[in-house]
Amino acid sequence: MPFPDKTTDLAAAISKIGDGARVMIGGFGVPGTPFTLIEELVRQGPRNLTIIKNDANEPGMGVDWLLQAGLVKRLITSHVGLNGNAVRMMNAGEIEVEFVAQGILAERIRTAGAGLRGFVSDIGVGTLLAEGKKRIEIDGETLLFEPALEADFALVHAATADTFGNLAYVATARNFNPLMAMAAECTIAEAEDLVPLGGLAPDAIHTPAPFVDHLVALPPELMEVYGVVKR
Amino acid sequence: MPFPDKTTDLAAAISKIGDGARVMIGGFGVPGTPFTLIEELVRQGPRNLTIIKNDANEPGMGVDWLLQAGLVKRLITSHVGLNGNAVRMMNAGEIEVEFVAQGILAERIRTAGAGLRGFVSDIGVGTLLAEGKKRIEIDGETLLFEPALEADFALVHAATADTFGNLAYVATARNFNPLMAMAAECTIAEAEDLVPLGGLAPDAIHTPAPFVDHLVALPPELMEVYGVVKR
Amino acid sequence: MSSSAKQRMLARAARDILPGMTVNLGIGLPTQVMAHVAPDCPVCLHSENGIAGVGGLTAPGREDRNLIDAGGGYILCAAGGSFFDSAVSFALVRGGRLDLTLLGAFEIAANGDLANWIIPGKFAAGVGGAIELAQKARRVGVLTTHTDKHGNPKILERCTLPLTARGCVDRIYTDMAVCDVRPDGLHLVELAEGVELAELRFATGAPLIVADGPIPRF
Amino acid sequence: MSSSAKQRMLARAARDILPGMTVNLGIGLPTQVMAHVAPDCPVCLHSENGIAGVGGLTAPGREDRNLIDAGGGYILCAAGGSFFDSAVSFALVRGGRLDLTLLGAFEIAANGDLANWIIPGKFAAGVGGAIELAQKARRVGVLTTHTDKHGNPKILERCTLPLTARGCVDRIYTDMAVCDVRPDGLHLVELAEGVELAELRFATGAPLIVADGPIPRF
Repeated sequence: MPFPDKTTDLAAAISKIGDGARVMIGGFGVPGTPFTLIEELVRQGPRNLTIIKNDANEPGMGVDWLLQAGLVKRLITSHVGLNGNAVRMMNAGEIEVEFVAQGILAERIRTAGAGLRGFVSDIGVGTLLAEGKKRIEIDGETLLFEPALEADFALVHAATADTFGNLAYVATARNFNPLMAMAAECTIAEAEDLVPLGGLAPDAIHTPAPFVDHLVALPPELMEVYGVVKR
Repeated sequence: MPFPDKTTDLAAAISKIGDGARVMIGGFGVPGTPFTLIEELVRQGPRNLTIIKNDANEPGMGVDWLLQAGLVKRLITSHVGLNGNAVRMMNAGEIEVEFVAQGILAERIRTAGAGLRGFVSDIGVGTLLAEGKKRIEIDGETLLFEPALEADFALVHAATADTFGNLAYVATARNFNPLMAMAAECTIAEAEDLVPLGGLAPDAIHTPAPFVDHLVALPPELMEVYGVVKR
Repeated sequence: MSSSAKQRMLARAARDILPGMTVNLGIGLPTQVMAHVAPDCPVCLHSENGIAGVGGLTAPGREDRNLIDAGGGYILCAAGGSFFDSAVSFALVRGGRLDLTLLGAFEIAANGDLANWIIPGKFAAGVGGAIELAQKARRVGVLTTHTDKHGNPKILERCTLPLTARGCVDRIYTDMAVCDVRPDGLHLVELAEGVELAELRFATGAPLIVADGPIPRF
Repeated sequence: MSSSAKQRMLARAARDILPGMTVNLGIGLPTQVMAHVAPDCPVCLHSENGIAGVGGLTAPGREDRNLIDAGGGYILCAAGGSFFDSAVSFALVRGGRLDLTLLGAFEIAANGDLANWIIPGKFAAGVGGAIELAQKARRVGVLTTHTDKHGNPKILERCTLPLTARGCVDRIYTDMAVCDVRPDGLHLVELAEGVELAELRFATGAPLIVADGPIPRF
C-alpha cells in the first residue's frame, strides 16, 4: 500500500497563506519554532494575520519577524515576556493581544483538532481571566466555557518526517506542535530530517500523517536562529 | 536525580480496590487488555464494581470473568457485540449498561485526565444518544455537554515500563490505555517488559510516570488469553 | 445477493476510493471493498482502534497478537503507517481528516438519515464508533444489500429505527444500484448489470429521481 | 534580601520537597530551590513546556538546543524522564498529578489569594502557566522577599492586584518567615534566623497568628 508524497517547495507551501489568515505556529521559545516557514511567510508578506503561538519568541527571532514586518493584526498567546518589542507594540495599540492561560490555550487548540466545540473548566473562575467568558452551570457550580480554537494554517517544526507526513519531535521541541498540527484546515510542516516510508517506527510517531498536508524538508545546515540562544 | 521505584506485588496492588469502586480497564478486544490484573481482581472479588471499558471482551476472557463472577453492577462501554454473555446479562437486568459512542467515551475519559469538567460537541444531536444529556446553547446552536468520566482505579497493560512507571505500548494495544492512565485516582499498570531507568527513550514514552501509581511486572510466559484469538 | 452481484457492488464502491484519501471501512461488507482497490493506489486505511495505514489482512499463522482492526481481524501495518490512542483516532475522524467512510446499514432514508446500530428489543450491542464516522467523515458511503432478508426495502422515505446520524449519507451502494442523496431527494446514479428500473423501484421504499437518457451500468 | 537570608529561604523551601513528589518550580527564585534538595532524594521535576524529570542545568557549552525549561534555561533530562506535548503537560497539572508547585508572587493575601501575573498599566506580559499551577497543584508554596523593593509588605489582608487564583496558597517562604494559610488566617510557622517577631509583624500587611511557646527558627 503506497502513500502520497507530501513533500513540497517552501515557497509553494507558504503561498497558500493569504491576507487575514489565522496561522498557528508551533514552538515554546526556540525549540519547535518553524523559523524557516516563518521567514518565508515574512518574505511573501500576507497582512492582517492572526497569529496563535504560545509566546512571541525574543526580539529578532521568529514571531518577532512577523511583528516587525507589520503583518500581525492579532496575537493569541500565553506569554510575551521575553519579547519587549511585542509588549511595546501591544501597549501602543499596534497589535491586539489575547492572553490565554497556557494549558487552556493548549487545550482549546487540541479541542479544535478533536472536532469538538469547546470544553468546560474551573480554571480562572473568580479572576480577571474569566471576564467575558460564557458561564456554564454544572451541578450548581458556575464554570467557564472555553471555545475550540481553530486556524486556517498550522506551521509546525519536526525533527523527523517521512514522505507521507508522519512527524516525530524531539525533547521539549514537541510542545504545541502536535496539537496545532491537528487543529488547522491546512498543516504545513518543516522537518530537519526526511526519511523514506517506514523510516519512522509506527509506535514512535507523534503526529500521524493524515493530519499533515504539506511537508518542507530543511537544508542540512540550519539557520543560526535554531541554535542555542546566547544571553 | 533518582526516581521512586513503583514496582509492587500483584495481590498488594489489586487489594486497594474495594466494593463499589469505579474501575477503568484498558484494551480494545484482546490487545491492551490487562488480563493478569483482571484475573487477580476476580480472585480478590470486590463487588458492585462499575467497569469502564471500550468493550466486554469475548466470552471467557477479561471483562467476562468479572461478569461471570457477579462482581459488576454497571458497565460503561461503547460496544459489547462480541460478548453474547454481556448482552444476555444486560437484557436480563443483571447488569446496568451505559453505551457511549466510542470516541466520546475516549474523550470523556481524557477530559477527566486533563482535569476539566466536560466538553461540548454536536455528536449525537437529534438522535437517541442525545437523550438525557444536558443541552448547551452556543452561538444559537444546541449542542450536548459531555461530562468528564473519572474513576477510582485504572488498570492498564503496557508492553514496556521502567521502574518509575513510564509506559510504552505497542501497535493497537495502545487504544484506551494512555487515556485511562491519566483519568483515575490510582493507576495500576502491568508490563510485559520491565527495564531500568533510562531504558525507555524519553521521546518514545506514551504515558509519563507521574500518571502511574503502581507497577506489576508480568512473568516471561504470558497467559494464553494474551495470544492470538482462534475463531 | 448473488456472489457476482456482491463482487460488482464491492468493485463499484472501490472505484470511489481515490488516490490520497484517508478512508475508514466499517465492519462486514465495507471491509471487503479494500480487496478491489488497485494495489498501487495511494490510500491510507484508518481503523478506529488506533491505526492509520492498515496494510491488509495477516496470513494465517503470521498474526501479531497486538495488531488488529476495529472488527478484531488481524492486520498488517504498511510502511508509513502509524499507531495512536483512541482519543487521537477519533480526533482524526471528528476533526475532518477522514475523507471517506463506508458503513453498513439497517435502514437508509432518502434524506440521508442512517440507522445502523440498534433494533429496539432485538439488537442493541452498542454504537461503537459508527455515530462519529457517520456524522463526521467528509464523505459517507453506505454499502448494503438493497433489501433485507425478507425482501423488504432498506432504503425508505423515513427511517423507522433510531438513527445513527441525521442526513449523513452521501452515496448508497447496493447489489442493485448506486444512488446519491441530494437536497431534492434520492438520485439513481447507476444500475447494476441485469437489474431493470421497474424492479429497482419496486425494491426501493422511497421515490427515485432518474435522469433522462440511458442509465449507466456497473 | 541578603545573600545568606536568601540561601536560608531556599534551603527551608527545599526541606518541604519530599521523596516521591512530582514538583514544578516557577521561574526565578523557585527554580533555585532545586540546588538545595539532596541529590539522592527521589523527586520528579516537571516543567510545563513538556518534561517530567528535569536533571538539572546544562553545563555551558553542552546545551541541547531542543531541551529547555519553561524559563528558557538549558537543562538535562534525567534517566527516567519523559517528554510530552503541552496538553499532556497541563493535564498532569490540572489532573492532580502535580504534588507541589513553588511560585513567585507580587502579593499574597492572608486567605491564600495569589497575585503574580499582572500589574495593570505597568506589567502585563501574559499569565503563562501560572494560573493552572496555582489553582491545581495539590500543594502551592510561594517563595518571595517578605517586602517589595520599597519595603512595603507583599503579604496583605486582601490583594490589590488582579488575582492569579483565589485561596490557592498553602505556605509562604520569605527571607523573614515561613507562614501557613489556614482557614482561620495566617499562621507563623518559623522565623528566620535573626528576625524579631515585632519586626516581622511590622513587615506583614495582615494579622499573624502565633502559637504559644518558642517559635522555631530556620
